[in-house]
Amino acid sequence: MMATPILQISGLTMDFGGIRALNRLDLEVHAGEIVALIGPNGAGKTTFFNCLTGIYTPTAGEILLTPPGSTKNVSLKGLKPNHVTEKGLARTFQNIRLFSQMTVLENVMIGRHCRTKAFILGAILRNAATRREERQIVEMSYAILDKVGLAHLANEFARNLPYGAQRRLEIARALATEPFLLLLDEPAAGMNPQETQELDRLIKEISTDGHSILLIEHDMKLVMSLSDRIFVMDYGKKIAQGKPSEIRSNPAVIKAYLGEDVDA
Amino acid sequence: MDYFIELFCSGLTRGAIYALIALGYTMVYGIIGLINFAHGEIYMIGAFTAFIVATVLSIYGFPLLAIVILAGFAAVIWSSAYGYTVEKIAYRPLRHAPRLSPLISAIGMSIFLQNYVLLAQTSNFLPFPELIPEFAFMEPIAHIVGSTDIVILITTAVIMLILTIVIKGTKVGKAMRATSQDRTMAMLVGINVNRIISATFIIGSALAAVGGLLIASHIGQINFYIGFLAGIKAFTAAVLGGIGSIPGAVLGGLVLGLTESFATGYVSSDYEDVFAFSLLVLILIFKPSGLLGKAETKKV
Amino acid sequence: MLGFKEIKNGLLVSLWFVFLTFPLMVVKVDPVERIVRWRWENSLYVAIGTFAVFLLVKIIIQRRSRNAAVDKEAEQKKESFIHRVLASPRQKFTLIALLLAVAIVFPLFSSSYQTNVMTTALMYVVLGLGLNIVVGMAGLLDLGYVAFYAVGAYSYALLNHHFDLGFWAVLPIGGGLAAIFGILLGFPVLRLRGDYLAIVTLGFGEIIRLVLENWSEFSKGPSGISNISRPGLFGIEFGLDGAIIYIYYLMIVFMIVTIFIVNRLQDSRLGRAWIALREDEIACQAMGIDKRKTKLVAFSLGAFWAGIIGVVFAAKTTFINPASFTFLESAIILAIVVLGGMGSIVGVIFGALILILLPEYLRALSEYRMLAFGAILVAMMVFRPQGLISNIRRTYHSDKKFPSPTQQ
Amino acid sequence: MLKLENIQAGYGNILAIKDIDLEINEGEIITLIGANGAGKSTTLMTISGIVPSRSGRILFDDREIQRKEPDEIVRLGICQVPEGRHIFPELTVQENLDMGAFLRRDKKEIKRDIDYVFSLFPILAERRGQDGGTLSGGEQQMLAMSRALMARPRLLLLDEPSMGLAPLVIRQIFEIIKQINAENRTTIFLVEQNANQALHIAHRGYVIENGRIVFSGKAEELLKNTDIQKAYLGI
Amino acid sequence: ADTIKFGVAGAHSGDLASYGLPTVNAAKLVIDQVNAKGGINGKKIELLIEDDVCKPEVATNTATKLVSQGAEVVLGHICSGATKSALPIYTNANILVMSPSATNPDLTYSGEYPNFFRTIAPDDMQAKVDVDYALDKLGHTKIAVIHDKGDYGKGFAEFAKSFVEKSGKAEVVLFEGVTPGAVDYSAIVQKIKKSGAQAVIFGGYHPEAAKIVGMIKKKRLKVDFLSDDGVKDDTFIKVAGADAEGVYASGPKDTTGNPLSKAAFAEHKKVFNADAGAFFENAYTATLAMVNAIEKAGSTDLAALKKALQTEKVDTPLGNIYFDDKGDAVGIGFSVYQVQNGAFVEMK
Ligand SMILES: Nc1ncnc2c1ncn2[C@@H]1O[C@H](COP(=O)(O)OP(=O)(O)OP(=O)(O)O)[C@@H](O)[C@H]1O
Ligand SMILES: Nc1ncnc2c1ncn2[C@@H]1O[C@H](COP(=O)(O)OP(=O)(O)OP(=O)(O)O)[C@@H](O)[C@H]1O
Ligand SMILES: CC(C)C[C@H](N)C(=O)O
Ligand SMILES: [Mg+2]
Ligand SMILES: [Mg+2]
Repeated sequence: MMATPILQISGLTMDFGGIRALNRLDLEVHAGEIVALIGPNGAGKTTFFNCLTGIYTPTAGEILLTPPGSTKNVSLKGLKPNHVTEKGLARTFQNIRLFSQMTVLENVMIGRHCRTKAFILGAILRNAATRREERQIVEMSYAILDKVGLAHLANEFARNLPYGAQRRLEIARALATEPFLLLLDEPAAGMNPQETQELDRLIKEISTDGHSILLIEHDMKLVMSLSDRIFVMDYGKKIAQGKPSEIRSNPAVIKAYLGEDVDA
Repeated sequence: MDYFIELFCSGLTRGAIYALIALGYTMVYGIIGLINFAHGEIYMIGAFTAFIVATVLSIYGFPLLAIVILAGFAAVIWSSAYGYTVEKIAYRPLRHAPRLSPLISAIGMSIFLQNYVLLAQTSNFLPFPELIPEFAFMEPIAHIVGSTDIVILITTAVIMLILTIVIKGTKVGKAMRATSQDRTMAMLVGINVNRIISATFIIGSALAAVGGLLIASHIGQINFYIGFLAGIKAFTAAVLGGIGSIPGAVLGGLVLGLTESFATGYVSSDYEDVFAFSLLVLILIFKPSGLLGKAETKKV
Repeated sequence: MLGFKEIKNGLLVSLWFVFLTFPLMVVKVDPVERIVRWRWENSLYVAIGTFAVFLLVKIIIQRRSRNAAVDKEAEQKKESFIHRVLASPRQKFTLIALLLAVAIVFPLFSSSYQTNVMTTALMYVVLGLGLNIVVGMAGLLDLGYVAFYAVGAYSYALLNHHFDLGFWAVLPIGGGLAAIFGILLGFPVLRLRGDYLAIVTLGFGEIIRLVLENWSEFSKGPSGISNISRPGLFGIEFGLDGAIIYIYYLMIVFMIVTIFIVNRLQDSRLGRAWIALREDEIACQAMGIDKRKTKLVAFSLGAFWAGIIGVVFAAKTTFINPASFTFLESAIILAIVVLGGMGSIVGVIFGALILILLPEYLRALSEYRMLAFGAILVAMMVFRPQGLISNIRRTYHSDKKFPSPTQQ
Repeated sequence: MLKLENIQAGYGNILAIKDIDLEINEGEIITLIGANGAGKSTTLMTISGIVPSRSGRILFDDREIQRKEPDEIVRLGICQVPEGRHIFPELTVQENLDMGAFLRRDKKEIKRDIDYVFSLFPILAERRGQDGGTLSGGEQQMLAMSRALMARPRLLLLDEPSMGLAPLVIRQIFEIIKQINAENRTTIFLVEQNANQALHIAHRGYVIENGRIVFSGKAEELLKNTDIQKAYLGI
Repeated sequence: ADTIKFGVAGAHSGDLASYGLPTVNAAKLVIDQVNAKGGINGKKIELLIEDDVCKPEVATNTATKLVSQGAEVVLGHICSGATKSALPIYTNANILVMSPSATNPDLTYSGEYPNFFRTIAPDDMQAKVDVDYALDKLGHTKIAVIHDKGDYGKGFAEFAKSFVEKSGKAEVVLFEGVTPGAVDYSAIVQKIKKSGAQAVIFGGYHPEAAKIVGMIKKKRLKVDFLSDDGVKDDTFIKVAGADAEGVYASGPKDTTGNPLSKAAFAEHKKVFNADAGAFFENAYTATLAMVNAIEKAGSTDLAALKKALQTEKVDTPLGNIYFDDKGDAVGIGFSVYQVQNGAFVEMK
């Protein structure tokens, strides 16, 4: 399969003062794939996400996004975060950033913001179109919550949710923006093994729904079970890439990241 | 050129005055993130205490040096006591409240203290005794800089240096910064957060008292309302310099003072405040966290 | 109930206050006649007063914690009485109808002073609701809100003075101009966060006031504009008493319209975006919300209401000068929002009524009026830090039912 | 050394822990496991005095500490690595470590300890002058752990110390826990999602469910218990 | 009613309280005396004291409150702005209003406020006195006009400027406002120096005046300083101390020789154990004038009161006065004073 990748990164570099957090990184993601990004702490994985989503402007390099089924690509470099999201990229955060004073449902409804239109007049007049739109937002949000297993908590405040549920809510909120590429930053952190298994199932489901996924994770069991391909980073550089089985036995990866005798 | 130097010196004095009050503002803001609108009133109370003590002593015939020292001492003691008490009554119960609640409490405190002094003393202006004599050796340049100006400038510089060293270098200073950044964690490393906050208020209020004494003796008069405008200006200076930063407060004060002075001198004093605030807006647009404030670290 | 320990503490506290108030309360000097008066009796008053207040506060706190411990349930019910009423549509409408009836007959039974004061309170309700959009919902701390109020007031005053335009003609102009000023202010300050925004808005408020004060050719400077026409109705002019009542009803209508609109805004896509923006800007942008646009809309909508009420203000007092638009005014409006409970419409209404009516009814205390006002402001924040009435968010329901998954 | 008797605590109207009884002896490694939201972090915060206990007693060396201020509790030798790391974002790595040693006065020893933690986590030495807030998630976790070590606690409360760390480092962390327990006789109270590994280094364990201790025993027993295997070990 | 209700309105709190509170004291003193003597025509007088903070919007509430409470005459308001917003309410209720301090010319000149009287001279009159003195008596040709940006100070300064310009004898080299309450006035003083002015005419109040003259001394500047009756106040001399020496200020014709004035101040000292403060004499005078008018008119009917005020002369601390048909007091002559040896001395 040599279809054009939906995401194509070349030479991406990010400097913070003296620190080079990303060093000429190349990477691509194809439609329908689950790709994992692993590497030691401080390797630059989160920084990479931040560059993709417009939170940082990379020092150098190019980020090209090609919506599936299209041949025209757009550059994400220098776009504001909200425009990146509009283009079809959504993310979760390593340190959970939910709207804690809002309900679970409202969190997801916020995700619908960039795909809906009603504005001041719509809000005040509450005309038929607006009402229809609101209806759709609610229904769709409920459907997404149902998928991640939080529909019964829809009217809870987000801050009152257990940690694992908050992680899933982050995913739900990102899904609501209808991304074709979903970026997950350590979704299993702080989850117990049981919850991690549920997460495994959830991510597979999302993938079969047609979303491509780029995943940062330190839980090797999850990474090995989910990913089609794995990229390994260290000190801002790519040190390896390949199928899970290849990575598992790659000596460089073992040395820098996994350590001997992986129990995954 | 002479005119320029004259305006420059005027601006410096004015700026140093703002800086003196801004230091306390910025410290309190730095530690609990509160725009302490009552800080101007603490300054006013310091000035009043100094006024009362100095006048009483001079009536009883004390020598000038003794008056200055005792009045300064009393001003510092009582201002600190007020600062401490205000924090305890009006802000401490609001530690876990929404962010803006202490702000309103501070505004209430400010109104209360103004009227308290109005009722306990008088609404009239009172003459503040001249505590800093005109030094004879200054006479040749007295038409440009006076003795009080010099004393104010030196005091501000010294206080800034000491404070910077304290905050950057000492344990207490580090504890202050730690408390301001993460109160829970500060407790977890063994910092008595309440004590550190009280200490901050006490230091800030003591500075306000020193400011009150010097400024009042520079202007020569006080009443219960002098804290309001001084407070607003000091707040502006603190923000201009980067709120929470000690050298920033001084720099902010000076920039503000100089701007007003030059605006008066070369344009019109009608619009000096307009210039001051426009400069503030302009600087914040290009440096959103003030001149010496740390840029926000945006790590997600 | 109050043990020995409390008494001892009370004594210590009053001792501390005696010390604290010593120079200001006891000593009074006349610097010219060079006389010192020692008013020792004041120390006694302070001691007794502090002791009494201390015990009172202790009793209140004890009561509270005991109630909380004994029957938390009951406490909770009482707490949320208003919430419950609002939650049930029938009770809600009964209550609203009742309040409306009271509001309508109010001027018939009270003096024009009472009506006048109530009108002022209503104006502040609307101002509070407007600022609530900016501060309460969008989380942008605005200390210069009064600037927009001034824009509205001067629009009417000047247009009325120079071109003899009527109240109703200027009403939308005033609101619109204020909204434009809101956008003008919004543009440069969007990058600022939190309290940096606060000082810039404060500065902006001052700039507007200073320009009005100094640019005499334009605004008539500090001596202000007098003889502004009172509002008419289809060409009917009212006498003074008639006008007072007319403006009162006008404000009732304005308030209802505002509540209606603000309520709808809050429960809309835009309202959700504001609240999300308040919670976490970065996450918000990552969800595809345009930060600039959303903030600008909040600013200009908030300003719009201030402008509208500014027009009413000019028409009501018939005289305006820059002295009415000081920082303290912004502070009071902000206090209304915070005291009421950030983001809560019902809260803002209560906040405005309390903070505006309070100083009027405190007139009985004559010179102690503002002292008491300051103290009450502090006390209310201390005892209800989260505001009088917390916001209740609308809950949404789906047509489909989603049962909770069975616990394993 | 530490004993909790009928401890209740919570936030506002929520009672997050209801009736916790547990006991930690000097020199032990104890682990507390439980599902998300079971009340583990709340338990630790209650011990540290951040969340006030509503009833019950906490005894440390047979003295009641449940009414003490958090800083006094730290002074007694109880330190915590809290959930979510809580790095001082605008203090540098070095200053964060200094804060860990806030109550200590032995300058020389402090210096030695700093060298020691840098040897444990070399990346921190590289980042020494960087602001804590800009560290990567894992680096922050290492810093949080190091900071607590700087206090030389007698009882160390660890709340999910392995969260967000690379596999290699996780193993290292568990080694360190074992090591400081063995060498300095530091008592450890460990909360972990990674229950399997936690139980492997612990002497005893407690299981918490909905704010109540539902099971306790030797670590090996817990590892063998099928209910626990199913619920918490993912086996 | 069995009492006559006498309203007193003005700033009793806030930053302008010091201009409003002395009026309350003056009213209390006069009314107590009247009541001690058995009241007016057998009726005691009751004071209704209301604060307006000098804010127009509060003043309307104050006014409606006074009207609702049945006030029959009102002493106040203190600030011109507040007065202007309150007057329509009193006009509507046919209530006599007399201000001790509102100096804006429009209040009497415009003819829009038929029920308004005052015991203070309007801004333009004072400005004229000051300007004439500076140009004719002192012979200055370069004048700096400074004001405090307030309605009183700026109004006065604008008149002063126009009088100087109209005279053709001198030029205005500087016209500027200073920010009241500012911590330091050295920049404006340097600017005065640069302008080469020989005299400063200042419109505003004594606190700012004291600061400016202090700074002028500090900067070793030699100019004459002339000001208005906001400065012709003993507090000015107290606050400015030695710096006050030589300052000119216009004010009502010499009152120090007036026994009524002496008595009023003595009475104040006795009752309140403090100095009187700004506009005390004006307020005392206004109260006396109103009481006298009520007595002469035999009622509080507006028309009757107006007539009494305009025809019946009354002895007051400010002299033997009556009112013209616009509402300004006649008989309060204006002259210029200079501070000499710590007291205002009338310049003949
Ligand atoms: N704003 C910043 N300023 C300075 N340095 C930064 C900044 N952001 C990140 N860094 C540095 O860049 C490096 C990469 O950080 P990043 O967060 O991308 O790591 P990561 O791969 O996500 O690690 P982890 O798995 O621990 O989350 C780190 O060493 C970090 O200290
Ligand atoms: N600050 C807070 N305010 C309100 N409720 C809280 C707060 N912190 C925790 N809770 C609630 O208290 C309960 C116990 O939470 P706690 O954090 O102790 O659980 P935990 O066992 O540590 O879970 P996790 O594995 O997710 O860390 C949960 O229901 C949680 O929602
Ligand atoms: C007290 C002062 C502010 C009054 C001033 N004379 C005026 O006309 O407004
Ligand atoms: Mg990361
Ligand atoms: Mg936890």
